[in-house]
Amino acid sequence: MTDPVLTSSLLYLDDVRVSFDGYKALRGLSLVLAPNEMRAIIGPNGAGKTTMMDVITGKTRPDTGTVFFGGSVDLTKRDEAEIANLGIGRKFQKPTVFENHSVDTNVLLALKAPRGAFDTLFGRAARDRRERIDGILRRIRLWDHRARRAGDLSHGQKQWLEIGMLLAQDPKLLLVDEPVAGMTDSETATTAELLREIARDHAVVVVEHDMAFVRDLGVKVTVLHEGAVLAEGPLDQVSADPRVVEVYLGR
Amino acid sequence: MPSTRIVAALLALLAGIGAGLGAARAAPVDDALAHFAADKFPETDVGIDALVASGAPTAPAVLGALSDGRLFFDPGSRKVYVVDAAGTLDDAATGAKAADVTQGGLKKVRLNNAIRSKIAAAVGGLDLVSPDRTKRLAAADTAFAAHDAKARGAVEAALAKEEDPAIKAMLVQARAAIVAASGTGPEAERLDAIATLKARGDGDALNLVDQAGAAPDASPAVKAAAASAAAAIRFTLAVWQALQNAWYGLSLGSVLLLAAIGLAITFGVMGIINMAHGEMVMIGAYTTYVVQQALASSALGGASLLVAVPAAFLVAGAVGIAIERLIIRHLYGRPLETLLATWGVSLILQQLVRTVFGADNRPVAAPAFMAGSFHVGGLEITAGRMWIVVFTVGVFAALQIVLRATPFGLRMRAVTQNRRMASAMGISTGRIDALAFGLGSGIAGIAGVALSQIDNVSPNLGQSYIIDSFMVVVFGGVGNLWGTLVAALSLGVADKFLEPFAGAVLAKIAILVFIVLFIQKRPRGLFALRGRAVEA
Amino acid sequence: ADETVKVGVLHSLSGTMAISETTLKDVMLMLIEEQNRRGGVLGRKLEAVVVDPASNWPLFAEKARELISKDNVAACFGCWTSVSRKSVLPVFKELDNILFYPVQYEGEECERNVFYTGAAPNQQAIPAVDYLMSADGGNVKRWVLAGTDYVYPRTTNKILEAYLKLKGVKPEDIMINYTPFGQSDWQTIVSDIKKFGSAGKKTAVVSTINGDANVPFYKELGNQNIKATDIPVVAFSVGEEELAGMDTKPLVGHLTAWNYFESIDTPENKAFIDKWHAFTKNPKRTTNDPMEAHYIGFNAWVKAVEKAGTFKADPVIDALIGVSVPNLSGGYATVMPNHHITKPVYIGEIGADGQMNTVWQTPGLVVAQEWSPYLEGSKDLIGDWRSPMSCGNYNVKLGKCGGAA
Amino acid sequence: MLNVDSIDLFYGAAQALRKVSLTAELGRVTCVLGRNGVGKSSLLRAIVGQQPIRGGTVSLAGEDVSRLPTHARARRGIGYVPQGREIFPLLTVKENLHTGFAPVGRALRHVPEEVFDLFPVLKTMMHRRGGDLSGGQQQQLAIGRALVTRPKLLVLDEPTEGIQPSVIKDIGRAIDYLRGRGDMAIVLVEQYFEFARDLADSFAVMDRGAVVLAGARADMVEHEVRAHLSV
Amino acid sequence: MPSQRILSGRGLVFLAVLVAAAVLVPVLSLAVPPASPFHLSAYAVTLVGKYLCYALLALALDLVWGYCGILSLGHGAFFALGGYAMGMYLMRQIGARGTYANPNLPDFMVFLNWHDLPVTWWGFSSFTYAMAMVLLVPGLLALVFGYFAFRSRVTGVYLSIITQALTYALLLAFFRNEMGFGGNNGLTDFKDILGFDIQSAGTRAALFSASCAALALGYVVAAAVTASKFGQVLVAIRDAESRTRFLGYRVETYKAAVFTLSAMMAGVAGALYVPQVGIINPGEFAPANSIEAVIWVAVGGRGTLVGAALGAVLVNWGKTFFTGVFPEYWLFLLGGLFVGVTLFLPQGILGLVDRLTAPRRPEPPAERPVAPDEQVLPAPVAE
Ligand SMILES: Nc1ncnc2c1ncn2[C@@H]1O[C@H](COP(=O)(O)OP(=O)(O)OP(=O)(O)O)[C@@H](O)[C@H]1O
Ligand SMILES: Nc1ncnc2c1ncn2[C@@H]1O[C@H](COP(=O)(O)OP(=O)(O)OP(=O)(O)O)[C@@H](O)[C@H]1O
Ligand SMILES: NC(N)=O
Ligand SMILES: [Mg+2]
Ligand SMILES: [Mg+2]
Repeated sequence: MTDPVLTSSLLYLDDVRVSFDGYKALRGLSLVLAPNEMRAIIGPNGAGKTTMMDVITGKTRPDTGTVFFGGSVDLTKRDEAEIANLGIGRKFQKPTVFENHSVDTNVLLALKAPRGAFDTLFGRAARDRRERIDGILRRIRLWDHRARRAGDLSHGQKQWLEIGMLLAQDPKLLLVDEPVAGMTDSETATTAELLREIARDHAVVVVEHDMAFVRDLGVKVTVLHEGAVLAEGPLDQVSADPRVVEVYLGR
Repeated sequence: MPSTRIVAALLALLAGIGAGLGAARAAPVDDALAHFAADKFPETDVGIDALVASGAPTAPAVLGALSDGRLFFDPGSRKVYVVDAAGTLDDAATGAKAADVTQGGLKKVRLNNAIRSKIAAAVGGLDLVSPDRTKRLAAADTAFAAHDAKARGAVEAALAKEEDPAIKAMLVQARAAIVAASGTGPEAERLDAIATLKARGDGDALNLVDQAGAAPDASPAVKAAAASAAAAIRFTLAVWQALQNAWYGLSLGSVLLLAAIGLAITFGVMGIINMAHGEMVMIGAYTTYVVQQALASSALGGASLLVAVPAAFLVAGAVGIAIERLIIRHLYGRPLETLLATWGVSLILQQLVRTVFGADNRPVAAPAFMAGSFHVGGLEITAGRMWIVVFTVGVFAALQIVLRATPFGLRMRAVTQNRRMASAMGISTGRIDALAFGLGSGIAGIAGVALSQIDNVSPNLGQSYIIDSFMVVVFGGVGNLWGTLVAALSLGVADKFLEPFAGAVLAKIAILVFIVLFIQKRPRGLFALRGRAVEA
Repeated sequence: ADETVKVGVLHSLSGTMAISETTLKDVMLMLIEEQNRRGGVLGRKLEAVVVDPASNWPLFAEKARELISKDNVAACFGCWTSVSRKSVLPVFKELDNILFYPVQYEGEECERNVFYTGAAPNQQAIPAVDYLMSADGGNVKRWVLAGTDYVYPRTTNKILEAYLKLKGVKPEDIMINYTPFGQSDWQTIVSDIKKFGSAGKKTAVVSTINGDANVPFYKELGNQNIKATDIPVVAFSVGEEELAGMDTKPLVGHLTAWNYFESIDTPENKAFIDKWHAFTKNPKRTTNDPMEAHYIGFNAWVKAVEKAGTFKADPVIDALIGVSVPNLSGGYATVMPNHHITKPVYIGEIGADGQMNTVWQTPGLVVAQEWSPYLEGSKDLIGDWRSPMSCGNYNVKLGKCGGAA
Repeated sequence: MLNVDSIDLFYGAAQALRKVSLTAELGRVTCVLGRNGVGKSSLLRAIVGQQPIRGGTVSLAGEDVSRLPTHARARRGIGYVPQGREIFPLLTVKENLHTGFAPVGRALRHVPEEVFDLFPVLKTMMHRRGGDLSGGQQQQLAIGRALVTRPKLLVLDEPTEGIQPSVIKDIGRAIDYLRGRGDMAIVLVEQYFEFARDLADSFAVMDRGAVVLAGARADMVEHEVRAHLSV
Repeated sequence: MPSQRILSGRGLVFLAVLVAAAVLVPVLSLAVPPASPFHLSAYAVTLVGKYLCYALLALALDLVWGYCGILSLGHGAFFALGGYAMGMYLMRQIGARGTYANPNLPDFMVFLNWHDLPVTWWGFSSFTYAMAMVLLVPGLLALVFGYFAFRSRVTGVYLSIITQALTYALLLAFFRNEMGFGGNNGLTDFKDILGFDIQSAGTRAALFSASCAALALGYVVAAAVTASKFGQVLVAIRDAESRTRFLGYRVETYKAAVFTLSAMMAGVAGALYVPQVGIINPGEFAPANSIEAVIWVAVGGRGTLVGAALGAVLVNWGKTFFTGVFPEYWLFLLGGLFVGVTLFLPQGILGLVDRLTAPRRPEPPAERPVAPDEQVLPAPVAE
């Protein structure tokens, strides 16, 4: 690994291709993310944004291409649990929580702690754990709902819970798929602030269609289209790109 | 059938071809018949010889009656009578009507397999020159199988007269068989026989060739010819055997498919762990029985199986709909509890059938078109199995059409994938559920019609198929009808290729182990649906 | 009036064995009802206690215990499969009660608390083979021993194999095949039999195939055109009851070996059949061999109770030995010291009407060999429950009784 | 067209709707706004019949449909685009659209052209399984599917969620077009204030299971509404 | 919330009942004279002892099914294997007291003309060895089988069906005399255990108490496991397996661990069952037995542990009662019971108890959300 780009990057995707029964979802996607960088990803529906996250988190194996984490770890050779333990956390586009667990148990399960069967069977609860959980619950405004079954939450509340779980995981790299879908404008602003704060010492990849939110984030934007990068740069620059307007923003 | 045979034999007798039979015409028939009245097998045996030797015109009729169990005797007077097809009594000696005798006081002349074989041989010799083509062919075949040296004269005489090429070929083979089996005769004749048998190329031919080669005075040339012929036949046989196994596998597979196909709907598509599936099959089988009983004496008797198909579909389907409306309906969204409830239903249905019909098996007769077997080259195909294969293909195709090409099929799939949303699309989920469960049950009922032909019609019928059915549906990939098809056929074929050397029990164990291992490789079955749509 | 005396009926009414065993429950009810009409036993009425062990072997043991210790039955009539008998055996020994076991079995057992009213191998299997080897039976030279994969067929075939070899049959002329319970696809096996039988020597099949698997087996024989004149099949587990559930046309001429046929023409049998039809209100219900065994066992028990003057198990067990009661084929069945009974052996041909026509029978009664002389482990054993020996497995070589604790 | 009158709705013992009333008229768009978890989706579920109500009535064109099952309401002309899309995952796009044939007469059993005009991407994906589509594509399919039933009342639950900006504009235009046709009443639940404001003829803001603010478009004062939407 | 108390009030009641039974039953059966109405017959003691073994099996099953969503349709196999290990020990105890008086071979081997004890039987004269096998054989089988299956991500019905295939294959294998485990007849006619007459009232009472103890211990272990964070991960796996993976939990390890634990519990249940019923044979491997065990759990209340045990006892008691009292109609009653429970007691008997004891609790939602493992048809889940 002598490639300087590779070794200095936190996440390195090169020429990743994925196809499903002949349908090409990713066609040579390349992306480099520096440590502690926040990146916004936009692009038309079906561009391959979620698929990209699937590739990074081990859910989907690319047909070809390289995916490296932290400069040397080949993610295509690892499974989901290993990748998660490397420090990659994810919020799913459709909120996915443990429906039969209470809200706070959901957070507890996500909390950074040893994941081994032995650890969870015999491990002792750390003293500060309760506080961490409570802090997160307040932050995502589900404190009042902490004892409820997660399955009974409304759609938006589940979105928040997922964000809370991601915070609890405290990963090195956060992959956030459409965090503000279904949120009100003020919630959206709060979320942007939250992500900016996290980005101070974490790397973050955010996928969103809400341009106001992306603008709030104030970071470099990558535009995907048909499984490859179409444009990259500050939001103002890419939104001025006529190709981006044509396929994505519309007139 | 017997009567035509007798006519043929009679004609042969009258033509005086029965190899010396004519000369002894004056011998006392009564003496011969008296042996039959002794009620002892050795006596009967003697009687047959005596009767044939007597050359009596009634002999064929008497022998026919004997082999059909229609020959009676009066223990007192020791007179022997033939009961003809119409049930009237004829005096066996004269063939005249015996008006003054009634069957009540008579005893049947008993038979055993040795006697049956003897009669067959006696009557068969006569059939070699029957004017009836099929009869001659059968007789030639019998002569081949018996390869009795004593019959050589008759075979050669028939060969001289025969014009039909097929029968002629068969007679040539019969003569070859006699030569090969006897292990005597000139070398050229023996070599000729070996060549004929090699061309025939079946298991019987192999035995005979081996016998020819092993004859004590066989020349080196004969030995070599026999050895090479045997090798050639063995190869042919091995090829046919493989094909035969494939056919057995296919036919077992189609039974598995038929049993599983209804489950592919109630379980595969609807997601109900339907433990009562086997009982729907059983209900279909009992429907077949009832239909057959009801039609036994009517004009439709012969077609009862054809009537049973729709009847079984309706009966099992109706039971299915009733179960769905009364029980399953309350369990959507709780699929595992369907296991519990349908298990209960299965117990109830089994006991219900046991209470109504009794615990023992019910007889279901095979219609004529499903009886017996025929050969295709070295393959033996039994008619019943063949029709089941055909039937299965038909049911499968019909179901595919219903599911893929009708609004009902689409709605059914929509309902089972997302009940609430389907309802919001204006689909009456209750009706679709009931009909779908009814369809699955109805098809299980149809399977019961076919299974009544090869298995016990008993309250336990369903139990013996339920595990295999689940295995097939899951192995093929839940929710995929083609998967069910391929799974059933491949499990059937695999089983039948393993069975000859592993035995039935080990073959079955091997198949189960194979399924366990296979699922490790493909955790969602053979034809797993893939992609985001099915991710869990 | 005195209290009634209870008699246990321990036959499966559900599950796989219900097919065979339900009838035996019915016949017991008939026999008990009839006995009561005659005034009962020792002046007391009998009462049948029917339970359903549901073809579940441990449940047999539980139900046996229930009958004996909860219902206080004086004796039990029950079981069909050997495993069910093995399962209840410890219970009968522990609680010292009597079991009448009415089905042909593999032998190799001789217990004080059990009376074996079915056939031992030498009362069914061996004579059947003898018949087939005879000129009458077709001078069979080649043998297929086909059975369901469990202990009765396996042991019986072991005995037969030893016996055949003793008679000079070469190992290559014996083919042994086992199939699972409920085997329904017989295509391969039947075609193998056909092939085995086409080697030029007269071949017969000795079938120890169990209940359910028989229907598809015979159907396949018919389909593949194997006629009884070509390769006869002699079966030990196919009776009138099983045949009633089959289309018998393709089976005509195949053989069965039993100690009783419904077709046997004796006044006793006729009376029995009439009673049976009246009791079941079904003029078509068939009778079969295990039913006769219960008939004999029950009458022997009644007689022994009367002889002992008590219903207590121990005296009745002792009294049973030597008791002779009529069987249904015009002779007598005697309870021997080995707790088995004497039996005539019949070979019958299956007729189109589902009845057996006797083609051969043993000249006299056959005494059971509970310990097979053809098996190494048992050839030195005898059972005799008379005192002073009082032992089910006396080793004549060692001069002592095995297993006594 | 639609008249929701003072309904109550419970999940177990928890009350999700309190005396909620709402009306929607042909050719007009009624917007429902509110923060997460205030009961917007519950209200729509009550309208389409997926969740039973305790009190009050739901009537459609004057007929009380409160006790009718969901499919019967669909036959009376309610088309529903649920939150979370609820695509039939194993049916193809085409089959998903065809499920909308159930409540319409034989003559109408074809997919109206406007569906493909609005969402051309569907045309290229006709034979792919609905569950394989991307989130936004599924959302488009869900709307198209509802239109196949030729609804008189179209109920949309956050239809812009996860949709790219250009298509949001298309959806806005589509709703505008449908309104313009005048044969359809539209109820739209939306978080996205601008989008709602641009489309609404009338609006209702919900909080904690009750309608706290309602009126015509003219009464829709941004800061008042936003006050209810912020945390 | 996390780290709940291990024993709920209900659990304590359950344990108390078991302890009381373990003490009282021996007293009532041994010290109270048979004439007394309080006397317990050997029949009753053994019968209830058998139910307790079933209860332990149900408990083991509930642990994997109720908490981790592994619907095993082959748990009877582990039960039977434990039973065989015990049966083999008991057979060896017979020694030369068998029918053929052969000191080296069990009877069934003698009459099949075997000469040497198969390797599989070595060591079974030792009680310790046999007890180790009771745990190891089912445990090892479950570990190997489970590890491979879970690693390959076999889930839902696919897993259920291969567990069924497993027990079915074992059934057929054990039927074969060649296997050397007594074929269809299995192992029976035991004489004594640890030197005590297996049929004596004292031994019976002791076995009963041992069953109580095993059930109690099994319950405490299962309750501790489910109350730990491990238990919460299990539930998470049950409800959203792939989501759990994305949080970094090695799902296959968790599943294999709990499956193995459960199999060992089932093995112990089988080992205690055999001396009480007096026979072990391949019938115990019958798939229907395993399905029935699932049904006990469902009847009692899935995911409640106590309910599973209760369900096992109740259904089996019903079976005993019905087969004795209504031999011709008991299947109607039992079948009706199963249907009735599903329709009217959706959370099982314990659900009913909950409803009756806590009437003010909110009603359960009409349609319980379907956990993904229950989804026979794979459900679409997030991108
Ligand atoms: N498992 C799969 N099987 C088949 N097609 C798939 C699969 N996963 C993704 N696709 C296809 O790949 C393309 C990219 O999907 P993806 O979900 O990555 O898009 P996206 O950029 O996240 O879109 P959106 O903004 O709508 O969420 C889509 O056309 C989708 O249908
Ligand atoms: N199935 C359910 N069982 C129990 N409670 C539920 C259920 N669905 C929703 N709730 C609760 O009812 C309340 C209203 O939920 P609803 O889904 O209607 O909110 P919403 O306004 O649509 O929110 P969002 O903007 O997040 O979609 C919430 O508190 C939610 O937690
Ligand atoms: N003893 C028998 N037939 O199993
Ligand atoms: Mg996406
Ligand atoms: Mg909502």
